[in-house]
Amino acid sequence: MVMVNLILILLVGGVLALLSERLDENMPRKVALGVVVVDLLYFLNHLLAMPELNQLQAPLASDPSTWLMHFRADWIPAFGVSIELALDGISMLMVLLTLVLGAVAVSASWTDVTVRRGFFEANLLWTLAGVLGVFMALDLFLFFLFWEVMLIPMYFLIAIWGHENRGYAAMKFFIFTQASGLLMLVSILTLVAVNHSATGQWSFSYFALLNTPMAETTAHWLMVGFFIAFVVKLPVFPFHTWLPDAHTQAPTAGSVILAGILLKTGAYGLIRFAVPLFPDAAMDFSYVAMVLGAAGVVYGAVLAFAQTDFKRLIAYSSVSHMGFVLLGVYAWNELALQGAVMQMVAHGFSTAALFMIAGSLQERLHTRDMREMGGLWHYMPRMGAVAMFFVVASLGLPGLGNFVAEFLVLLGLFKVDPWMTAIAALGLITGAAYSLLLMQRSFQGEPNPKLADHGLIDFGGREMLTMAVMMVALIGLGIYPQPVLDLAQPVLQSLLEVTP
Amino acid sequence: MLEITLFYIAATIALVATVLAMTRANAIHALIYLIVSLLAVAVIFFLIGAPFAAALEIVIYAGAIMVLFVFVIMMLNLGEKGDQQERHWLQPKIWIGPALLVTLLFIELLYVIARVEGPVSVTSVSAKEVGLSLFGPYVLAVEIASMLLLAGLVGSFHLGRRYLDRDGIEKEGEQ
Amino acid sequence: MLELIWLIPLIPLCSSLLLMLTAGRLPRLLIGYLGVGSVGIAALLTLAAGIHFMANPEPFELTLWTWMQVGNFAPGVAFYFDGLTLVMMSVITGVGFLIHLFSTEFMEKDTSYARYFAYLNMFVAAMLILVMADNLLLLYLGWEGVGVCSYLLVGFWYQNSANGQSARKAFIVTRIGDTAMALGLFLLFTELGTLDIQGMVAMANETWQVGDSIPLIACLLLLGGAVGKSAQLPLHTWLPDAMAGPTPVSALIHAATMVTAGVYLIARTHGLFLLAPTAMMVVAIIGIATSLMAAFTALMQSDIKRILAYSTISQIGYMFLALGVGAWTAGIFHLMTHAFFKALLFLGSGAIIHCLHHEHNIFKMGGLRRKMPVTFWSFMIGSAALAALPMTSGFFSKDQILLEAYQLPGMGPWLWLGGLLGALLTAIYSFRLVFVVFFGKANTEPDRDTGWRMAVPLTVLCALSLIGGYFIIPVEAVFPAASGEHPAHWVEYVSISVPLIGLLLAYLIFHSRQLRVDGLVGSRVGQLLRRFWFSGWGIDWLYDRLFVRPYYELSGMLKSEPVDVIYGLIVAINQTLNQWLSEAQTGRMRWYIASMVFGLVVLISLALQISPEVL
Amino acid sequence: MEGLNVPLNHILLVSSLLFAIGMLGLMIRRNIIFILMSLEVMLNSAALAFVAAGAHWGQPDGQVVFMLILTVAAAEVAVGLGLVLQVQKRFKTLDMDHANRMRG
Repeated sequence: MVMVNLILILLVGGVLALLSERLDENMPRKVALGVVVVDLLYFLNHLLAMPELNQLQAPLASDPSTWLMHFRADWIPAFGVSIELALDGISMLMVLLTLVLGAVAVSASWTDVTVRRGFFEANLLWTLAGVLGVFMALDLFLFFLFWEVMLIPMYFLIAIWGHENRGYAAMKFFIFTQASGLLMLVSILTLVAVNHSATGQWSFSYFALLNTPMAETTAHWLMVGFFIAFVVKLPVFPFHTWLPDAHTQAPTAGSVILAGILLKTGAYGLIRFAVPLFPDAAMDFSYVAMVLGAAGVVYGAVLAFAQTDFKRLIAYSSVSHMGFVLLGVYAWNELALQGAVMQMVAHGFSTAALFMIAGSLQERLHTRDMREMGGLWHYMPRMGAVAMFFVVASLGLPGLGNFVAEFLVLLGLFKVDPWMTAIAALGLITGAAYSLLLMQRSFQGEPNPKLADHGLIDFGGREMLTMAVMMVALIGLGIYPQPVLDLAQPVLQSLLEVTP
Repeated sequence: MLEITLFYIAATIALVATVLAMTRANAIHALIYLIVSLLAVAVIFFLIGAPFAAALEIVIYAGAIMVLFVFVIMMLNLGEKGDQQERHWLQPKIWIGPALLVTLLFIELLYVIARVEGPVSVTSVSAKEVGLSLFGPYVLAVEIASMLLLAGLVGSFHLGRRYLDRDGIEKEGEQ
Repeated sequence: MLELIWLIPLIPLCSSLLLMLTAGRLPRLLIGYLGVGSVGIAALLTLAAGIHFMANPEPFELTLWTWMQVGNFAPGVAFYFDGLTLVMMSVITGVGFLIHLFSTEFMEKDTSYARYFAYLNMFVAAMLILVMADNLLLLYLGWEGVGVCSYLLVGFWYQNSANGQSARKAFIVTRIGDTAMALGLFLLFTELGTLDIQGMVAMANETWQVGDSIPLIACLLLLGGAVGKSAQLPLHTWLPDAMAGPTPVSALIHAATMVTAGVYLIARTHGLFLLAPTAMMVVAIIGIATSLMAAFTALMQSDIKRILAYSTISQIGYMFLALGVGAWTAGIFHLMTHAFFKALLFLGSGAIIHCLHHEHNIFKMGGLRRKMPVTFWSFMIGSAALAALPMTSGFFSKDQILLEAYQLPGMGPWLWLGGLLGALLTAIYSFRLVFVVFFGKANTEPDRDTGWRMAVPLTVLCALSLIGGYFIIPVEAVFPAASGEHPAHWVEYVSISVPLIGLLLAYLIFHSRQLRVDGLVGSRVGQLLRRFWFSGWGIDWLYDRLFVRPYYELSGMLKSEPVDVIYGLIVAINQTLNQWLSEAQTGRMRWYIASMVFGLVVLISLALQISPEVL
Repeated sequence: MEGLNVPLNHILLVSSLLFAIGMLGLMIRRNIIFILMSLEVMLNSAALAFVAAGAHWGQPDGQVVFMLILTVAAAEVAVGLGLVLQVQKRFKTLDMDHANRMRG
């Protein structure tokens, strides 16, 4: 029931935020922040009360009670649809990440939203609710429902509060995700039908659908359906083209949520569904997936280098970083998978922070074009230092979370395919190239005298606090990642046993 | 034998009258031809043993419905200008395409009809029988028809009233 | 006592964090005390640890915590302390302290005083972690950490885009090497199952035979990292540009410590390199080739810092040569002495630049001998040591390298000859610098002489450069013992005399002008060679054409997102279809009816075709 | 009264000819009044076919459907003529080609 409450708090909170605009137009953001923080505290409170957290056991696919939490209630019994939510180490990490970044996102949009604030915060909270649902749902029907729930408010966020080209970006985002979601729906329905013909029972439950016996070709096609849905979200070359547009045009909070959390649902889906449901097919497919991952790493980095738009550069860097996640998942050994999980968390923080900086710059300069920036460090040293921190984090400086992630992925991948590792490692070099270029073009170089007219204000207390949270998180992950690794380890262990 | 001859005469009249109705420029002329055509069809109904249908055809179709048309045409007050406009629209080149399509459809219908054999029944079907089956197996259809008529009533009232309120009456008032 | 060595990197790190968090709000004096004092305490602690270690020279390991544990991959945040570590730590903290002290005067007018010391302290911390690391992953952390600090410090004066350009070049070029090194780490872990240096080397010796291909590949990958960091061929191009940073930074990072990290890495993993003689040979050849290339280039430069930068590249080439021929101790010894005299030279040049309003061109200087006596003597002693004149510290270390190179069977004498040529050139270019800058007629007036905060470090470093050769570094337990044989005496005499000849030549050409080389230089071949050497053998130009421009072009070409073209095509097809279909929506009822009739015709025809019996 | 021996397919032939003429009228006329008339012709032809078929089998169903068609025609004409008035008011013409707001 805790899990249902987590989602309900956000859904109801969204309605409250919407209504609170009538009281006072500054009210919605306070309500939204309060709701997210309450949700986070509520979750933490339950986690701390859980005795199992000290000695995690591997969550077995055959026995839901071995999971940290499990909830099940009938919904449409005739078709075997139920409200089934469950939590294991990885989903717990993702839920925590979602709630923390949710609070960050509300803070990020504290001042830059001026119209229809109530509806804005409501959409933000509903997206978060959808994401939480995706991370916890273990009924495939419910999972698909949440998959759509997180999409539609996000569409509104981009389409209503986005920047100059928002209509195009929002529509592109919507069509890509929707079309790929359709493929997943077809796969889910077929899988359920196959399971029905094998067992004679209708069930959408993850636990029932694991180990569904099916023909090899069927498994391949169904796996591809899931795979495409998830890699479009991830996104992976060549399905990534929605991302630069959506990220660039979205309002700051939208970008933070998109890059920080929504992309991770794709990775989570791969780990949770695409591979375990079709282990043999996925393993046959792994080489293709790894080639796509490595291509994405390099391609994203090269394109990021060419960009002049601050946000677009970060967006392409996300493509590059998510390539590592795909490599990690399909290398499918403990090192690489731990790396992938780590990358999901660390990238969530580093990119969210960079998008926040981009948003702050846009708010102050009314442009994202780096050709019109330069020397901003001179005017805003605090922001410059913070930007420098996250830039070196994103280029994988050891001692910060992203390094641990990328190193583990590549180390695990090396066992599987050294040459692929060498290609993916090019991403480290090209990553340095675009990251430093970002820094050079915006914060370094000759101060542009025109900029001084904008009355540039450096980061204040609220912004520094938000940034500090993420900086501490990244340093923590970089120096002592063990808690995260320990949380994910039992899950990965039981997942690894699924495959031959 | 007389009846068969009568049938063919009625059929010929119906067809010719319909063709004329379709090609007139003046709406009232066309309407008169249409009434002729309907009366001819009523004759056919009578001849093939459906006297009740024939009666309804004359009373409702040729009577009530056509009178509606007359009223509306009167209300619109088309006049000579409308006739010229119609003649202008009825140029032969417009006919070619539709005629081809209709011919095709007609040939196909012929192909289907050609396989139907046998004469129509010698016994006529009385109004009583029709009434029995209307309020027997078809009672639901009757209900639906009544709903349809109600909808038509409301709809035509709604559409017509506004016309009279804002346009018709005011204009007449001004005049 | 040794349990506390973790404090040594922690103190500068804390000082750095403190300086960053206060963001320059502290008074300048306090900033200075913090920046210099933290490194000073680290130096004292190192000294204490050294004394302790000398009394009981046993390698010491200290694990603070397990960094991450995934399966059998469990690198710790762990330190390893032995003679080699001690030498490196002494150089870093000792020379580092002097340079910090020097900086307080050099940077006193700079607005970003606190930022400077924050970066510099961070660098010291990272470098200490690098040399103290027990496993290659932690070493990699220090390795990248110093890289970032170097980036930050080279681009310290960020308002000039050229500095940013140099900083990025430095970082990216070294990153290429680092990536190779990371691949080496992956290979070693995959094959041996551990990254702990000692355990790994022991395991490697059990697993592999001398001459196996896997250790060769692993060594070459590690060498990639070393070459990048130590600015050796082919990844040396970043170092001359890195001189854009403040001069004390050049002294600390780009002369004394960071650039020798590659040497340290190879020395640290020498157990691995011994398994791959081919890799050792590659190291030696890279060393000698770099050494000569850089020496020729240094001969042509006119920017005082670029001369010293190429000289650094050249001297590190000697260290690589030493490592390649198995003269481990000599290599590390040269590392140490080089740190002394090169820091001295850089600080000296810093003093000149400081007092001459940021003038870099040596031909605009001259006659500074009387006006800046401390600097003059520093330069004299530093150049003497650099040129390896007898009895200076450079003499002992370089002589050792050349002798051991001579003894290498096969290639040995050739390497020795190359080394000799390099030594000759070194003597010429270093005294060219001295004669041009300090003798002759004065072209500019210094507005002041050095203050005590500059003079003290210079004096101390002078002393170290002179007597450093008599130090005995405690590394005999770390490296396998040298053969102990001595080559024929004439070899030694030649080695001693070559730098003297170089000094004489420099005197004749650049001071007394008795030896006229104008004709030689003025000839067409001479001009060509001059330009070729001046540009650093055109390597920058080559890389620009081979890598940089194609990369820019590639990314420029891809910028418009070619993948989107495919999706654009799908969209275009849909839009065209949409247009066609909406053409059909004419809004004319007759058209709609006609199309309905058409559809009816088609449907009936189909029905007749498919199942005539139904109709 | 005695029925007669008209072949069924002759009646159907008449019916389909009427239908074809009605449809032709539908396609060539622009005036909405004529369009409605054409529709009446078509409905009537269909009714004829139903009645003929009912007579063929001697069943009342044909006439029942005829009555249903009648109601449809009545409702359609009522609403249709109401629309005619509206079209006349809004577009000042009865030409349906002018009422093309549904153009795609």
